[in-house]
Amino acid sequence: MKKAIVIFLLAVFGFFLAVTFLDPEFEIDRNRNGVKNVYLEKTVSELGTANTVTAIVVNFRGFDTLGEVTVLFLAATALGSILFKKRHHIGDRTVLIPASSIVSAGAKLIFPAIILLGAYVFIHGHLTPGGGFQGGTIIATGFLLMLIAYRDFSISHNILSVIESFAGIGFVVFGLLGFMNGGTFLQNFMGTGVLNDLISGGVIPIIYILVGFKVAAELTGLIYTILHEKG
Amino acid sequence: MVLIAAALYAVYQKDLLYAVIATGVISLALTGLFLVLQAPDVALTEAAIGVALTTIIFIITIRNTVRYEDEKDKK
Amino acid sequence: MVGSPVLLIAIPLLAAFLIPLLGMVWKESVRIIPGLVLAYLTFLSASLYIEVINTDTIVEIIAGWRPPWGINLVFSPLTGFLTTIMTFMGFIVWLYSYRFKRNVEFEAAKKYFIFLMLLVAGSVGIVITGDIFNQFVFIEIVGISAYALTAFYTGRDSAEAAFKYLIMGSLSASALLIAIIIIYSQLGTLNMAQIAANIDNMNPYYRIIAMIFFIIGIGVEAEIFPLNGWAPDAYTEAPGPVGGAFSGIVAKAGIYAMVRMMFTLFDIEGPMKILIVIGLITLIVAETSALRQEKLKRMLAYSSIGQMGLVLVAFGMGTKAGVFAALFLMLNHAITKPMLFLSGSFLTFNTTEKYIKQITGMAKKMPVVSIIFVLGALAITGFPPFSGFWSKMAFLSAAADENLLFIMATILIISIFEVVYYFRVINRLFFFEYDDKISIEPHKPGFNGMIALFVLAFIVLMIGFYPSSVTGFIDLAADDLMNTHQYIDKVLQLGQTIIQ
Amino acid sequence: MQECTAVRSCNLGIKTLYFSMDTTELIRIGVYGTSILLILIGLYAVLTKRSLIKIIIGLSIIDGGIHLLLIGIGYIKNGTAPIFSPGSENAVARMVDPVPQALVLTAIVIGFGVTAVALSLVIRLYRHHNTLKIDEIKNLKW
Repeated sequence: MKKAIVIFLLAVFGFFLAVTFLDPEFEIDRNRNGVKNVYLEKTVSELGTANTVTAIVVNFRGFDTLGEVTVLFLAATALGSILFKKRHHIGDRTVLIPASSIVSAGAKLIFPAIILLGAYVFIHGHLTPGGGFQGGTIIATGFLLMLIAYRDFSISHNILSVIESFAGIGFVVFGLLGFMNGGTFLQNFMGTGVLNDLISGGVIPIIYILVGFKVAAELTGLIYTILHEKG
Repeated sequence: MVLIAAALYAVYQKDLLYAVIATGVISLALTGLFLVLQAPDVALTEAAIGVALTTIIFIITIRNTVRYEDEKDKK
Repeated sequence: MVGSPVLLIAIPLLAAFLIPLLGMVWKESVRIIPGLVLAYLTFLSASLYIEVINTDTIVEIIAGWRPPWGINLVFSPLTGFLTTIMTFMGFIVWLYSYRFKRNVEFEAAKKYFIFLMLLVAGSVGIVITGDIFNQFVFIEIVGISAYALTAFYTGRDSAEAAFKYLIMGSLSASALLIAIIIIYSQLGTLNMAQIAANIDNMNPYYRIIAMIFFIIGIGVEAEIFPLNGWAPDAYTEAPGPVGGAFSGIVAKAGIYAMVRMMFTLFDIEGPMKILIVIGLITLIVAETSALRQEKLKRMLAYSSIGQMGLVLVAFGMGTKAGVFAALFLMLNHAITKPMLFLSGSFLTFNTTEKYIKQITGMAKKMPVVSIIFVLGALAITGFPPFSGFWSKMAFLSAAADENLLFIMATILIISIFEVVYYFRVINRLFFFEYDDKISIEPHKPGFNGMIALFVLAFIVLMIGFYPSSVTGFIDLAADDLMNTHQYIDKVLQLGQTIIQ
Repeated sequence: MQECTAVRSCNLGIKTLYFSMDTTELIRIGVYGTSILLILIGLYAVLTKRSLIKIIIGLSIIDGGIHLLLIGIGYIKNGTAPIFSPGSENAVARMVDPVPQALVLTAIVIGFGVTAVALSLVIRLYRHHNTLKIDEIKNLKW
């Protein structure tokens, strides 16, 4: 009975969504005075960045990114707080079966490659697809692999939190530097350089690298916390 | 189509572990679709977060709790 | 120029990232720094507010891009008014909970203060931002801190309350995102002023759909009727001061977002009626539920929801007088309800259940706290000469101007309900003998907590006896909200004058 | 008679609509339809399932649907990725809209944070109640 009501409600809801999005008129003249054309034009001429998405994430809408990094920080902190126990002993990861030697040997081989790939992705974030988030998450998956493959592989929680603090502080400080040099928060106050050079785009690569470190540290810490949790 | 099938499977599967893996498959299919729709940045993020990390934390949670939706289904 | 609105966001975030580092070196710093930050924020927003009133609205641009393209922050008489209240209440809550878990658990205390600070920062962000996606991000910041604060105590049913809150919160965030998608796909912009300027070009059908999703999306924070199932549980299970923070800060931010959306973004006639209907339903359901509650905090939570409904009704009238009354109600509620939560939390300090009957006869043991509680109850039910009286008067006169007799009658009946359930508590508090069996061990309130309570009580009395000290500010804020065109012009003009 | 013509014209309308659809239109409807279905399936799971983990799976399915929707509105016919390379500085007109992509990046990370918090709450609930069934957990009712 309850399921029938739910299905009926969903049908109504879905009908409205479908009428909205599947309507052919939905697409008409939506590019008339959008902001995207300006973004696309200014990205090369004023920021010297090849990747428009990066430019938007870091510069045009950099404030969102700051908020988002804060969300991750909060999630990592909240996880620690929610799973907090009085007798806080670091349990070993008994929940996972020990990995076979193939996995552990393979992990050892792949781990540096994943870290390198992640670093490459976030250093070249302003030129090619990718950037801080992507690189950071790739690095976190690398650590995840090591955590699964080796039961005694451990990362110091203090080092992780130092890295994430410094990266976060760096982000805000760069924003405030922009505030002092250019008049607005997160202003791009350095020279933009030549398009497609590695060192170009002003503060964008720097901020994105900081974001990368922060995301990597936070995701690794998050997984580490939840992995050491015994039910 | 893969997406819808995987989503339905995820919802109807009683074994939570398979349901979680189906969620991972949804993410994987979304990654492919993002690439087709010319969004490489998003595809990279979705691949790392959706496929790897989310699946892993779900699996850890299931390991910590129960594996079946209905406790009676335990084999 | 004292500072800039952007510091209101940047400083708390900087401090939040800094606290884990400093906590390794000096443990007491995790308590002191949030206090300093919140005090600074209060000072900054108050001084900015005065400057805004004397000169003109500040529109802060970020990353050097003009408003339609970059994100902008708007610090106007309205947002400044709300920001000042919020940061001040944040400071009071910090003051009250300074000794929280002192010398017991360092990690827990550290996290508690980080969450509290970011809760305030996120709420301020919701209010001052001028961009809908940015608002979404801030709503998520507030949301995650609120879930974590709700689940803070490990012993009780807090995890359930938090889980319920989380499910509703993330469903509504999805709805908000769908609304943002519809708006962006139609107008190609995310900036509030530009959306407001172009909203007439949008197909009316999509406009209504987007508006419904917006209401669902924001309704959870604003505690409106079908979406407030989380609120009583969360208020009950969260640590005492946090209930005060939720009602004083988060609910205000939610109401602001809702009202900004209704008045500025979707400037059409129908929605105002919707606001009145939603508000009335919320009011009636919440106040009748409050009558039945056995637990003190739960009763306060339902009363808080009811007040939010009242505020929405006042906004829904759509006239200048209505908006004035609504803002006045918000101010009073923001001060009085945390006062009730904080003093009530002292009264029920040594119990885990927080039943009303457990505070029988406590007035003899804790006279000062009890008197402050009574003061709060009188103020919120609208007894002269306390602050609540003036706001209820403003509300009734606004309703009378519009000839909304039904609403007036409802409000008067609801007020009787309020009187009944608050007096039930007061009666137990004062006129019953202290009984060892039912009542609990009284707790000696801490020094900092008493200061916080005294400050709040002083403000309540001051507004009560000299309402003219605040009405001027509220008047300006109401003007600011009513004047949509001015808002659009100010933001977009900046876009034309500053050349990148 | 009247009714018949109405039906016929209606049929005609559908037919013209059908024939006027080219492949982009199909892609568009496919993408939107898939995402709407994903949202609905997720919502169904959230509303009816009794297992907490299933509810969270539903939430993440909804998230996926919304991300797809957001990318879908940015797509234009024969678009290219919004990345410039030397010699193609004039390709602006053919690029897909980068703004939704940036928004999706943000939304994905936020969604992951929320999922992690939700799962940790589940672990704690399990620790207290030793079950994940929603009926057996007191006062967690809709």
